[in-house]
Amino acid sequence: MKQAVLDFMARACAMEAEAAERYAELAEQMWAFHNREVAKLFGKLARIEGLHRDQILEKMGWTEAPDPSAFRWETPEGPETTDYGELHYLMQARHALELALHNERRAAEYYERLSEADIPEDIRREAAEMAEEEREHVRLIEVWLAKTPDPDARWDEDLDPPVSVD
Amino acid sequence: MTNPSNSAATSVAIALAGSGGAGIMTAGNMLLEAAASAGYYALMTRSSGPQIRGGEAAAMLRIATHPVECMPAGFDLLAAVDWENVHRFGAEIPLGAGGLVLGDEAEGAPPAVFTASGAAIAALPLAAIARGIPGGRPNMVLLGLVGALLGLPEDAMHEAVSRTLGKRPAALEPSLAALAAGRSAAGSLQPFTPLAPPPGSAAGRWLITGNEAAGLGALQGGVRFVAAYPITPATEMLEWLSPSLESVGGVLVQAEDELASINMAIGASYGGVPSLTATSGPGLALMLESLGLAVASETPIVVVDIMRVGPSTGIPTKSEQGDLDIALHGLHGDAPHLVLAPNGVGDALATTQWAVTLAESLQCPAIVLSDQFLGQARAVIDRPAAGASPAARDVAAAAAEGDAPYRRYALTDSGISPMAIPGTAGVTYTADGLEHGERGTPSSQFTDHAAQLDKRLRKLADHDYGERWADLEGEGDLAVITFGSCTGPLREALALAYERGLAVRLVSLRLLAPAQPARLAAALAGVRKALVLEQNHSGQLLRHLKSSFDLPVPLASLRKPGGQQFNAAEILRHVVEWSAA
Amino acid sequence: MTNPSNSAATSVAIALAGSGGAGIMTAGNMLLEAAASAGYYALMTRSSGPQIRGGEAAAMLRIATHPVECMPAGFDLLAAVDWENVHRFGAEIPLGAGGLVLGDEAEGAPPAVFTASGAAIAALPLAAIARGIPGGRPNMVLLGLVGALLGLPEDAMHEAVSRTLGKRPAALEPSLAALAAGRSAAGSLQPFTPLAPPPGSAAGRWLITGNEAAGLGALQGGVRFVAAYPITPATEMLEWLSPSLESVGGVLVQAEDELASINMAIGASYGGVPSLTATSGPGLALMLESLGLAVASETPIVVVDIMRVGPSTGIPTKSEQGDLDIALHGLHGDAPHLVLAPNGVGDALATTQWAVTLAESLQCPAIVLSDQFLGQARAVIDRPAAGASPAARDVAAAAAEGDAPYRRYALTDSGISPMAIPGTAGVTYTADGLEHGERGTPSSQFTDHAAQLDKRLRKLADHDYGERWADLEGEGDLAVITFGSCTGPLREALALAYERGLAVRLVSLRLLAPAQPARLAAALAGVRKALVLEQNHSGQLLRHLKSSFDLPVPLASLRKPGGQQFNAAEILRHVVEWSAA
Amino acid sequence: MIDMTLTPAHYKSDVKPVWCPGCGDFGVLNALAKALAKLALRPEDVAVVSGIGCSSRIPAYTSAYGFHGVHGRALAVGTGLKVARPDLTVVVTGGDGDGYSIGGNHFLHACRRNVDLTYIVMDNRVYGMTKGQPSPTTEADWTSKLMPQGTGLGEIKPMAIALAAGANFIARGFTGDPNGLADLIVSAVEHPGFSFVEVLSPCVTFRPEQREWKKMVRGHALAPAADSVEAATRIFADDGMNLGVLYAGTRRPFAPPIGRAQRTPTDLERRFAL
Amino acid sequence: MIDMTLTPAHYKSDVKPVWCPGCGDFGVLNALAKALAKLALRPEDVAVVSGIGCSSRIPAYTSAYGFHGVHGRALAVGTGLKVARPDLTVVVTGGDGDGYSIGGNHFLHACRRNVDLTYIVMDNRVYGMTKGQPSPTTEADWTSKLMPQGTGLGEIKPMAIALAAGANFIARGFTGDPNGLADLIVSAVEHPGFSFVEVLSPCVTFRPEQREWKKMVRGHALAPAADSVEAATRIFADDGMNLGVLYAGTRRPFAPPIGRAQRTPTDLERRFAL
Ligand SMILES: Cc1ncc(C[n+]2csc(CCOP(=O)(O)OP(=O)(O)O)c2C)c(N)n1
Ligand SMILES: Cc1ncc(C[n+]2csc(CCOP(=O)(O)OP(=O)(O)O)c2C)c(N)n1
Ligand code: SF4
Ligand code: SF4
Ligand SMILES: [Mg+2]
Ligand SMILES: [Mg+2]
Repeated sequence: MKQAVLDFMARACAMEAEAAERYAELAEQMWAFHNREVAKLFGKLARIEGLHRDQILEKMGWTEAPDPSAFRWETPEGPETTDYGELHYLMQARHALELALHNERRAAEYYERLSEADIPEDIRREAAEMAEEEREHVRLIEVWLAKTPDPDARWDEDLDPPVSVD
Repeated sequence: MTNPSNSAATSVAIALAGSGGAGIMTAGNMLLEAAASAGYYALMTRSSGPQIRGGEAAAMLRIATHPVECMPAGFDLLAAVDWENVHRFGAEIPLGAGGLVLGDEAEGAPPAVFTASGAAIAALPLAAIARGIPGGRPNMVLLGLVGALLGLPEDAMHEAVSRTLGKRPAALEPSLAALAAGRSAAGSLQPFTPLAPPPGSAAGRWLITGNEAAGLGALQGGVRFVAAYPITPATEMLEWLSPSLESVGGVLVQAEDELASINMAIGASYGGVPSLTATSGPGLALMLESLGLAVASETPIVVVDIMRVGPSTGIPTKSEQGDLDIALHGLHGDAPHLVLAPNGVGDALATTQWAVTLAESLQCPAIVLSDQFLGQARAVIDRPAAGASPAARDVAAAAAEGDAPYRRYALTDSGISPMAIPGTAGVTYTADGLEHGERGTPSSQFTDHAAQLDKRLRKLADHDYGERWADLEGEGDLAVITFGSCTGPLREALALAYERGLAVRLVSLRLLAPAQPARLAAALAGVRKALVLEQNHSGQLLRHLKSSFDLPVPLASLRKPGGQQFNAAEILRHVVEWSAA
Repeated sequence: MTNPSNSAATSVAIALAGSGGAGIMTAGNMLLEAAASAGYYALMTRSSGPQIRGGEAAAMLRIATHPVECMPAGFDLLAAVDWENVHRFGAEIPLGAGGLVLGDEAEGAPPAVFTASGAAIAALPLAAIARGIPGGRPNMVLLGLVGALLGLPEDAMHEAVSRTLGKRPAALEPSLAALAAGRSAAGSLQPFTPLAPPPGSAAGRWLITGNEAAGLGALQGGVRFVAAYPITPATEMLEWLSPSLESVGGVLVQAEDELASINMAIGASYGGVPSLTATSGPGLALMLESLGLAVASETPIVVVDIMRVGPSTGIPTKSEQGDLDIALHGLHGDAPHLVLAPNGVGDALATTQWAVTLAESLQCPAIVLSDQFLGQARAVIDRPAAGASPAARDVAAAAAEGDAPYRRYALTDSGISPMAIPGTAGVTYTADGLEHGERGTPSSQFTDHAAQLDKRLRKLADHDYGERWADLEGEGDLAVITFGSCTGPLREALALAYERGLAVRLVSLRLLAPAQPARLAAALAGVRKALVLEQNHSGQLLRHLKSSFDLPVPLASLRKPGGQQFNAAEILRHVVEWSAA
Repeated sequence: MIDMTLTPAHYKSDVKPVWCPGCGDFGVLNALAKALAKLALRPEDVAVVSGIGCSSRIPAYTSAYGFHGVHGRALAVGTGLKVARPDLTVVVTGGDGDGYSIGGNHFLHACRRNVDLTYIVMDNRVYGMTKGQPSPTTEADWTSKLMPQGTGLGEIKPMAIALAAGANFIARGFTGDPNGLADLIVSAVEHPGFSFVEVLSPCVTFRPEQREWKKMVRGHALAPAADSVEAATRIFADDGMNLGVLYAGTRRPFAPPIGRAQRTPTDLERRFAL
Repeated sequence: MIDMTLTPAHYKSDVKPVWCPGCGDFGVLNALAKALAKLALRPEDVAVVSGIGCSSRIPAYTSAYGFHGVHGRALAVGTGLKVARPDLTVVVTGGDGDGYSIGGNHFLHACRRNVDLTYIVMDNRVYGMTKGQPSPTTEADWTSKLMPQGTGLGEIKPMAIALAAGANFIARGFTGDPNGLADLIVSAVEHPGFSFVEVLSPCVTFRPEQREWKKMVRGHALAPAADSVEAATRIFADDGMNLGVLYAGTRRPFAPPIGRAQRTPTDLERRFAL
């Protein structure tokens, strides 16, 4: 395989790994805050992204994903990575899914743009394939979303005062 | 239920619990207010997990037909919306044998730590009920349920919820509906011993925290300047004081640190305005050098220390009586000053007010030792008695040319020398932390030093502190000596002992320094032996009594570290053992 | 002269005085060095007016055939170049009845405060003699005179002057000429009781101040990092340490304030380097919060407090034992730590060294209470005994993967848990001032708090401190208990009492905390009553003994504030009275 | 010695953060781990020191050595540690309250002293841990329980103060860009002397409006000036949202020699022997 | 009320200064007395507050009210006094050690808080009172017993820090020119908000070389900038010898209302009544 393609696949793998890692981290945060529903959902998303990462690993015959922090993106982090700042301890499934949808769309767009870019054909092919997979994720999440009720109007209302742990 | 018969209880202890954001604290407050307006006495404390927000939370309430100042040894009811990490409160919410643990069906079995005592278990579909009401929340269902179990009047519950949510109609209606749904669901439960009828109406009573009471006492005492730096658990006192001071013509300055707060307060007091700062152990530690300055320069100042678990950062959210040592002896050199301690939520008012009065009239710093329990507990109490009269500083009059030069630190008989307030003509002087002669001019003469030390000691030692120095209750040839928040459970324990035929005197020291050995000896006349009760590890009160009181009776010690309040049963057990020893 | 016969004195006390710039301190130091090299023991203290520079000055010396640790009740000789403001030293330089006051003819009569005692008066034309020597100074004439009166060998005097001025030949020659002129002028005076022959040669003796001794002790103990902020009277210790540390591979950082110094020292110690800071009362007050951190995080650290008169700024240049309270009890929460006090200039070495060793092995802070007298007194002493062995911190070894996780705060039997030093693999941890579990993770559980409090107390309580905890001297059924710089005059007083047939034991506590009640009780076995001797106003040691020792004997108190050291005669008088009471 | 490659995950501990989900400090932890991995430092050769505050909880969340001291004194602890142990990499961390309010004096003097350490301040313009009081960087009109009318005081400009006090490296990062922040931290650690990294780190609980910061920051808006006058002109006119390195100076770090003994303490006794 | 004209002599007390003859602080006392006379303030309406140091002895030498507090805390005392008693004229005084070393944090925050008081620092680049240790303004190579090799640290620039921290009026005077200094003090007192006057005040005892300052200072070299960016450019390039007003800003002073009661404490009880 050409170095350029190798590089591309490494980048894709890192992107998936970073997304998976972040979801896992967010799931932990939600567990710590007893938000079971969202915690489970983030856990599930972590597994999905992990699978995607593993697929690439398998395809490439690699054993370990490259360190995501070795790569740079136009966005602050990988296009599929959830921003820490988007979280809320009272967030509901719908919020989490919307975040996931946003991520998958960004990922799909990223690959789509590559698949249309003026770059070596083999990379474009790989990118198109990835884009399709991300679109698949988008559809999947859209299905989930359709089944998920809207958060109630007062979802982020916590009448309890914050505590001081000093 | 302290009433073991099945009729009605004179005191019930309830804990509401659940994970963060479930509105447990709010429900607890509503329950407290409902009980209050229904005519009961009550007390509420809170606990929560290490998370800033959204961690597990518990509201612990005791509702009774008589004033209550502590939680009992066992809770009668633990009601939770979920069990997420609620087991962490195991030590704080011991269930009585006849207790009931109530949860949501869908949440599974309650943690073993609560049911091991043999408490009954009940479950209802709280969340499901709530889901049945658009915008309904499980905490409100639970609240309705608990209100019904306790037999609190429906309108009192209704009113409490309405008062809290009144400004948010979107939240109010579903909440009331959930409340009602909870109330009707109660029917399906085993009968629970309800509260005995309330002891009269709420009129004349107050609902207040110790931190608020201390703040109000400060204002009543004349404080019009506060400088402080936020610290748990003193922050609420400051947050209450800030707008309150403004409304009475005073001001609160948020300082950059505690070194600044104490010195700002000293500056304001030097300017003639009674001043205060509030903090907790770590902050008090930073103020000591300047407290010495207040002693030497004879500047009145009050420091309220809401004690928390130490040493160092310790456990900021838990109570301990571990700052007695530092409050008494933390200043370098010989620096006599005042140390006082409120012994109840309501007493925080009168004691803080008294501290201001004493500091002002004796021109020296006063440290008020409250603690996290007293400060953050919210209680229904009888209207507190009026405190001491407001600050009366002995002020120097303007002097004209030809008058003898003003002697700021004159060696008066009482030790108190009239203090000139800036703006007054003819009596300008420089206040000094350097040792000085009578005019304030620095002196390194042994004689001046000895004279000023004598003066500063004399003014405190010779003052007549009247009857407020301690609360003395009961009779008998045994006594328990304590201070601060140990007083509440001790009072209850000794009442129980008395019922059992064991008469023990209660001595709760409000004025800890200067020590009043003669008064205490008199209070202990006829006493065979005394037990010293306090909440710290090293027996700080015991040491104080030994070092500065020369009491004629043998002293035993009952103490434990902070993090877990004493309860009456625990004290009773020890007192009974000790009395027999 | 303690020797009342007219033959020769075994101890002579001399004060040199004069206005600023007259070179009194220099002359005093030369006299001290001459006495030292002539084979005498000696002690010198200093006093001066409030001016930063050029104020009146006095050098007070005692030269003897035996080690001396205090000034006597009366001086034998006051020699002054002028009388400008010298009367201010009246209280500090009491003249013995057989004393001599020597001045310059041209300066008129000496102040009444010195002659009221009936001392003899003599005058010589000091300034005029000096004027006769180009570049000559009255202080050198005076020095020559005094040396001659005392019978100090000419070459010893010559050598002392040469050593000081050696590098400035322009000053040396006239000084030696003036010295010689003074010496010959002595002939015209009434004979003065000279010193008895010296007790052997100077070899093996040291000339040192308490501050230098403490600094050397710190280095011997292993200290290689010091951070400090200048403050009288600790500055000289730091000034000695700065270059000395560098030469032994350590470093001294001048911090921005005391909050920084203590925390820098804590940081360095956390890094594995034994660390120290030195200060005085006001600085110690600022360090308390962080001392609590050292207790909770179990970081070894030594703080040397050179006590001065308090409270507040007090009298920076005078000695007092007023910081015992703050050293023992100034930390918030229950915070067990070490407090030690040297009881002599030389002992400052061993005690500081021991403090380092203890702090390191017990992983906690140690406060060393020296004072201005001990710190700034310059004495000829026998070579100090070797101190404790150097620091031995129990250090955690590197761990490999698979090992059990490192528990920094493991609940060991001894209470001491091996400490990982940064750089060691596999045992990283976070030191914390928050209450924590064994691994150091913050915990607000009562059980963790109680366990860690027990551990931190246990490691101090169970340690075997050996024989150093106190100096025990003498026999009899009476005892005087003291600490620090009161020990010197007490020792002398009790020797005199013994001569008079009154046997009294001396107990000088070196380890003040943790209290050693069993040891002290044993030391007092057979004692009928004890007197507590200390230099402060409120009886801080007395209170400590009462609160923490439960002694089986009645305690009386002998104390006075700082600013004026006790002398042996004064103590003797009180001891005699008390023994009879 | 250690052969395996250290990834960011190696620098995180198993202690669960108490931070609120959404808190900016997660991103700082992430960036710090990334930076340490890039620097290929062994965890045991790094010490993370802090004071008290939400942000100051960070040491225990790393796998490095940590010191969680008292409020406001982190820089002093870090200074002592680095001077005594120059072989360690010392990173001091904390909040705007810890660093600029109670710790202000140590901040001034750490800038001046120029010890070779890195100071990361998670600025959320509020005291998070004590439940929302204004800090020295809080806007004058931000209201809270303690200051119901707002402080009425101008915010301080920490970077300007750092410059005036002599800091050798001054940068601003944003927690929403952990990669960019990691790069800044790498540069800060690598730059000799005292390096100051101000991090905009939202407090979603008490300052939820700070979620908007991600739209307001300007990446790479600051370019390093080596001249303090130039840097001053720039920073005095700055609105607080420009990211990047403001200043990279060349002052010699304060690193007194330690461990180089020419004498033993016993040698020193000779000075006192007669 | 008082009719007679107040001359500078009225502002001096009968306490004899302990200062060394030649000490720069005499000139500051002189200038302060002159300034108060020009301002025609009654001595009893003025309070002079200080910390500890030679320079901090000044309050007792004036006939005004004085407060000689502890080391480093003068600005906090002065702040409390002025906020509580806005009718008084508060002048805070002290040395470079007191103000910039131990008192550095209060300096920062006093600048920021902008209470209407005047802060006069007698900068002699040394700790005079404790016998000659380096202060934060001491030159890196100045040797002393405590720092035999010098500090090796760059001096801080107090005026730059004051500017960065938000001081509203910043000036530099020289004690050798008491009249010029008196004028600066008059302007400082008259300018609303926090006014900072740095005074070059030689310590003839520990820094005799500072006697040369009189040849080095440049009178009227600074002209007031109202723009902080401009002032910053100027001060970052300053060598410390230019006299005059650097900056005169227009920030509103911090003066919370006091003494205007709308309620009594008893009214507040109602909040708790059931
Ligand atoms: C001496 C002392 N004073 C006050 C406190 C209380 N306190 C703890 S954290 C804190 C402020 C934290 O603010 P910041 O540093 O901005 O951290 P954040 O929580 O916002 O991350 C305060 C005032 C304390 N622990 N110690
Ligand atoms: C808490 C504390 N630390 C240290 C000291 C000792 N001390 C007194 S004055 C001073 C420095 C004075 O320097 P500066 O403020 O420049 O005044 P100057 O004497 O030079 O006028 C120090 C360190 C003290 N009094 N209190
Ligand atoms: S309170 Fe604010 S700063 Fe603290 S953890 Fe929560 S979001 Fe972060
Ligand atoms: S030591 Fe210096 S600052 Fe102090 S009075 Fe003397 S000349 Fe002035
Ligand atoms: Mg903050
Ligand atoms: Mg100075």
